Amino acid sequence: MSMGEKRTVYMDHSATTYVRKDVLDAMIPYFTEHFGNPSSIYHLAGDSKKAIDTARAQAAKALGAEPDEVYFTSCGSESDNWAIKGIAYANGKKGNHIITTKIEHHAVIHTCEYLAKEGFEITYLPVDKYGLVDPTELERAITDKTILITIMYANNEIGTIEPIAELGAIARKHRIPFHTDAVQAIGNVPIDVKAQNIDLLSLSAHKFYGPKGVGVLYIRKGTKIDNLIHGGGQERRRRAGTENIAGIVGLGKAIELATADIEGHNKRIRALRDRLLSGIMAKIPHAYLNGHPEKRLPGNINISFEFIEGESMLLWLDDEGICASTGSACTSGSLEPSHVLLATGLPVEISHGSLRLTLGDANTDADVDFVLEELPKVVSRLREMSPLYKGKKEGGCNVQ
Amino acid sequence: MSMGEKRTVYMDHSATTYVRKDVLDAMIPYFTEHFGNPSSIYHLAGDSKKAIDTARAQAAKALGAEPDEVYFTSCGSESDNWAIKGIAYANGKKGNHIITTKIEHHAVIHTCEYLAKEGFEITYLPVDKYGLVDPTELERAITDKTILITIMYANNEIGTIEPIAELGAIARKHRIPFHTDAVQAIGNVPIDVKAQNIDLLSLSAHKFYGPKGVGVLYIRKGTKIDNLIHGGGQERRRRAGTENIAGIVGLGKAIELATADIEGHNKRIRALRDRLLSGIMAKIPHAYLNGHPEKRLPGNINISFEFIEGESMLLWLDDEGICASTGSACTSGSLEPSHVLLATGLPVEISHGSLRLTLGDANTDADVDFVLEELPKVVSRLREMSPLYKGKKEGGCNVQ
Amino acid sequence: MYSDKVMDHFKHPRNVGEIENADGVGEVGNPVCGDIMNIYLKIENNVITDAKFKTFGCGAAIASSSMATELVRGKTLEEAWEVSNKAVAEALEGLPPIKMHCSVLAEEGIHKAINAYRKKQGLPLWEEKNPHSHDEDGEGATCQH
Amino acid sequence: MYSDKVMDHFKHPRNVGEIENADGVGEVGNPVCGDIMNIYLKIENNVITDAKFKTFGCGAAIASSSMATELVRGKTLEEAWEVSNKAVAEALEGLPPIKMHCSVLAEEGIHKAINAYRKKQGLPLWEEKNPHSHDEDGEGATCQH
Ligand SMILES: Cc1ncc(COP(=O)(O)O)c(C=O)c1O
Ligand SMILES: Cc1ncc(COP(=O)(O)O)c(C=O)c1O
Repeated sequence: MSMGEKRTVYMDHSATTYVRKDVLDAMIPYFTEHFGNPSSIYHLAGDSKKAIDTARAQAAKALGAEPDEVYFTSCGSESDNWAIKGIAYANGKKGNHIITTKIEHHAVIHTCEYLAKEGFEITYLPVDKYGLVDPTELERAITDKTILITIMYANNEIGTIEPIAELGAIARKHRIPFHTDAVQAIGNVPIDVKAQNIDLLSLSAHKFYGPKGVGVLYIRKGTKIDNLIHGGGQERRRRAGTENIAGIVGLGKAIELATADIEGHNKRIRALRDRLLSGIMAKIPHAYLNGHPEKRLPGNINISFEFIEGESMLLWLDDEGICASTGSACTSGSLEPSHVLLATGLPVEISHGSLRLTLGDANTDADVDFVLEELPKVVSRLREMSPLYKGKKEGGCNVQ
Repeated sequence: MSMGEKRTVYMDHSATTYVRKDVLDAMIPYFTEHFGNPSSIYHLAGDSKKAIDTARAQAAKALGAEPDEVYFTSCGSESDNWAIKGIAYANGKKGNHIITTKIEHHAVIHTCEYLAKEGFEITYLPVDKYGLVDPTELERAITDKTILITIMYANNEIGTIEPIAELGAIARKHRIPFHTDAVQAIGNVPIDVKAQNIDLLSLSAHKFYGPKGVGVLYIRKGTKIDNLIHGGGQERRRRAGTENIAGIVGLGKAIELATADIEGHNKRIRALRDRLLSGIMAKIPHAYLNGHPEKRLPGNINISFEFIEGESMLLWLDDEGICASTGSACTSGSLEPSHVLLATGLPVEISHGSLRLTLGDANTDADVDFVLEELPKVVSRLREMSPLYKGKKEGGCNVQ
Repeated sequence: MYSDKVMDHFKHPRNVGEIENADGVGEVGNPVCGDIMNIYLKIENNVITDAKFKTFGCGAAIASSSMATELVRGKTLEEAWEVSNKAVAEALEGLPPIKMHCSVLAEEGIHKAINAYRKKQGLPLWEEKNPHSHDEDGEGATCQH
Repeated sequence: MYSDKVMDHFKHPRNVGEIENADGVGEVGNPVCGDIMNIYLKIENNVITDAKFKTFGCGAAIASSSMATELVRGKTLEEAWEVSNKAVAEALEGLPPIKMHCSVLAEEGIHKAINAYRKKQGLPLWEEKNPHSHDEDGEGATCQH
């Protein structure tokens, strides 16, 4: 994607996407024209209600759900919090055990940690070196106190896609509600909440060319769950707050477009991604792919480059107009580098040198060429000034 | 305001407002162009970060707060929930008593009711016939277990403005955190959280010509509060979720415009409102003003018409293109009519016949004339078919 | 929220008014609930020759009164007794679930008016269902005090 | 997030490299923390005549190394010892709070290199502050294991 004078190559679609033009066009009338509060009874409000119904049907269709199982929220994080706390508080009498994994997004992990302080027991399932959860480990972890299993559909850092249908079947067998954070999966993986035994599912519009500030929690009919945001009767009395109509319309349109032709879309993105990945591997030594070689999101590349640190890579790439991200702690201000990379067994020092490139709809062959041109220069420039690299070459301070 | 062929007179600004054109214009670039995730380090993200900083400063200025005391949320309801549950859960060891009023918005009342089920004690302060809270009642209600006082700034139904500075001073004296739901107050009342001893304040952009789906919780520095939405490090680690940049930009712009000239704005709205109100009172007998005659929001009219029911009034008004609301239970599907009207001592049967007209920026003298023309016709049409009205005229089944 | 038929009967209610010296009057509802219906019947040779109403209530209450009076006109008392709330709602092309109680109220009003007539005639009363118990769907919200 | 000065020293780092037969070498940091600095000094007549570095780390770490080597060049050892992390950060026109530890690392690297030289010369060592204890502001995040 080109912006203004300088070339911008945006390869951070897992962080967020721009809003597609047709999605924005669909939203615009709901700011100024059809702005009525859907809780009102006049005609002006009828337009808002209809628009929300349409979006709800669009979201339901994308998930294989019923429209009245779709609840609009303000983001993926809210959906995750609602699912986890809502189930925990509503079922606290049955048990206090929650099963999740070591590689969840912070919206799940920090919510679980909060509940742990309140007396809930959390099991964090390990993953293998590719980031995959083992279904037999899940089954082993279940106790008669288990009230929730929450496992992400696809990982936001390394792109690994979990065996959700299998995990869901185990949850169903034990009659434990099964939540999946599908924020990264929408548009990339065909989802069917019924076939896959998913009881709750989180998604967020800004990951698939919809607007920021709107998400969905799918809740299977009959699931016992407390509200997170109490108040007015919106969302069938389950999520208070005047509806973000424009945002909801945007989500509906975006999810419809994103799921209209998943295979076709993936084929295109995967081709670009694979060319970029093999180009990088061919041009840059001491580079390791993180995540699973096949079971991964079509646009995701996550590579660790030895001897250098991620933030400095990003700064150089940004200087060339390339937007990317890293699992290095140095960008985040936290001490620990990516908990996901560590969970796959990657040594801390190598995880500092990780780079995530996530491709999206606007990326082109020219973008791939450009990154293949610039990235090797950046890596070798940084390695040239790295004392570790020298160590490596002379067989000295070898990190491994 | 005119829309299409048919005249539309929107007098339900307390329900929600349209987005001002200059606000929407400010938002647009953040959907498609400056869409970067502010948590990223590349330049594209810098634009987002700067935009959020600007909006935060705008909101802070409007409240007399510091920018780092402003936290963006998804709506007024979330802000209320966060304030109340966040304080309750963080201070549960100190005490379990919360003081609120009988006339709060459901976002406050239902949250308190939820906490009551979890073992918190809630005192609902009564109000006088105008809807005013008595500060001495507040002081009397305080115990050594009181951990939160939450009293709305201005009521959404009857428009009554509470003596917030006085109430805040009492809370301060007893060192109890003081939260106010100011969702209806922004742009209508000058707010200064410091002078008014407010520790937490909720607001929502769609009540002052900003977008739906974005709000603020002001939290005074040093206030002990739990998070409501856990996850990523956004909002200084207090509210997770990728920032709704366009929405936040809209909120900032809208609050700046709404608070630029509160007195001038109020003067204009109040003049329209007063003419409408006195016209209605002159033309329609058996009509009673709800709320306080002076201490009320400049655009608010809330009147009860005896012998008729609110929903049928709204339907007729809608037929004429007039958008209004009512406190009748018949619109809401709940059995109880407005808890606010009942708290002011209005008999149930009369509260069914209440009509709320809330004027806003786009209303004109012609709108007022039009409502003064149509409303009396609607009321007398419905009275003609009301068995209570006949009763009244013949001295029979007199509702009072 | 309402069907066109409901809106038509709301905006152009049939049979509004009272019947002087009505043969049967049914008064149902409660101002606290937000709806009261008075049904007036003119009855000749066991046939309802005129029906009128006065209603305090929401759009659905007014439309239900209008439709119910339309439905019973020209019917024998036996036929009119069988006009159920469902029949009223169906004739209105449906009512929102929370408004079903309005059709129940209309049915009750008719029943009350017929029994008032039978009482006056010294005829045995027909058995009315319990007020507000018609709610077989579990859908109709009823005002309970 | 970074000042122009930081970006300048990051993109055009001064004094990258090693000094063969350096008179003093300071190696600080830890790969697990995500930053390692090696500082090389050439010292003649108690004056630092050349300073170079090699750094593994973030933008601030590289810029701090660059600036620190710039600042000590031409200084006597006593003067160079007084070049604090704050001086490095100020010369860079500020560092984000979470990046202050990078300037601390640079100060430590210089100190270690000077003491390495003094040791070689048989001179008494100067007292180094505890590694990573320079954090007077409470601002600099340090990598603790
Ligand atoms: C006083 C008051 N509080 C809270 C709210 C809830 O705001 P929102 O709909 O933005 O969640 C509203 C508006 O509906 C309100 O009027
Ligand atoms: C896997 C996953 N879960 C949850 C979230 C949170 O979504 P949001 O930022 O919309 O709250 C994200 C994205 O940031 C994510 O990638």
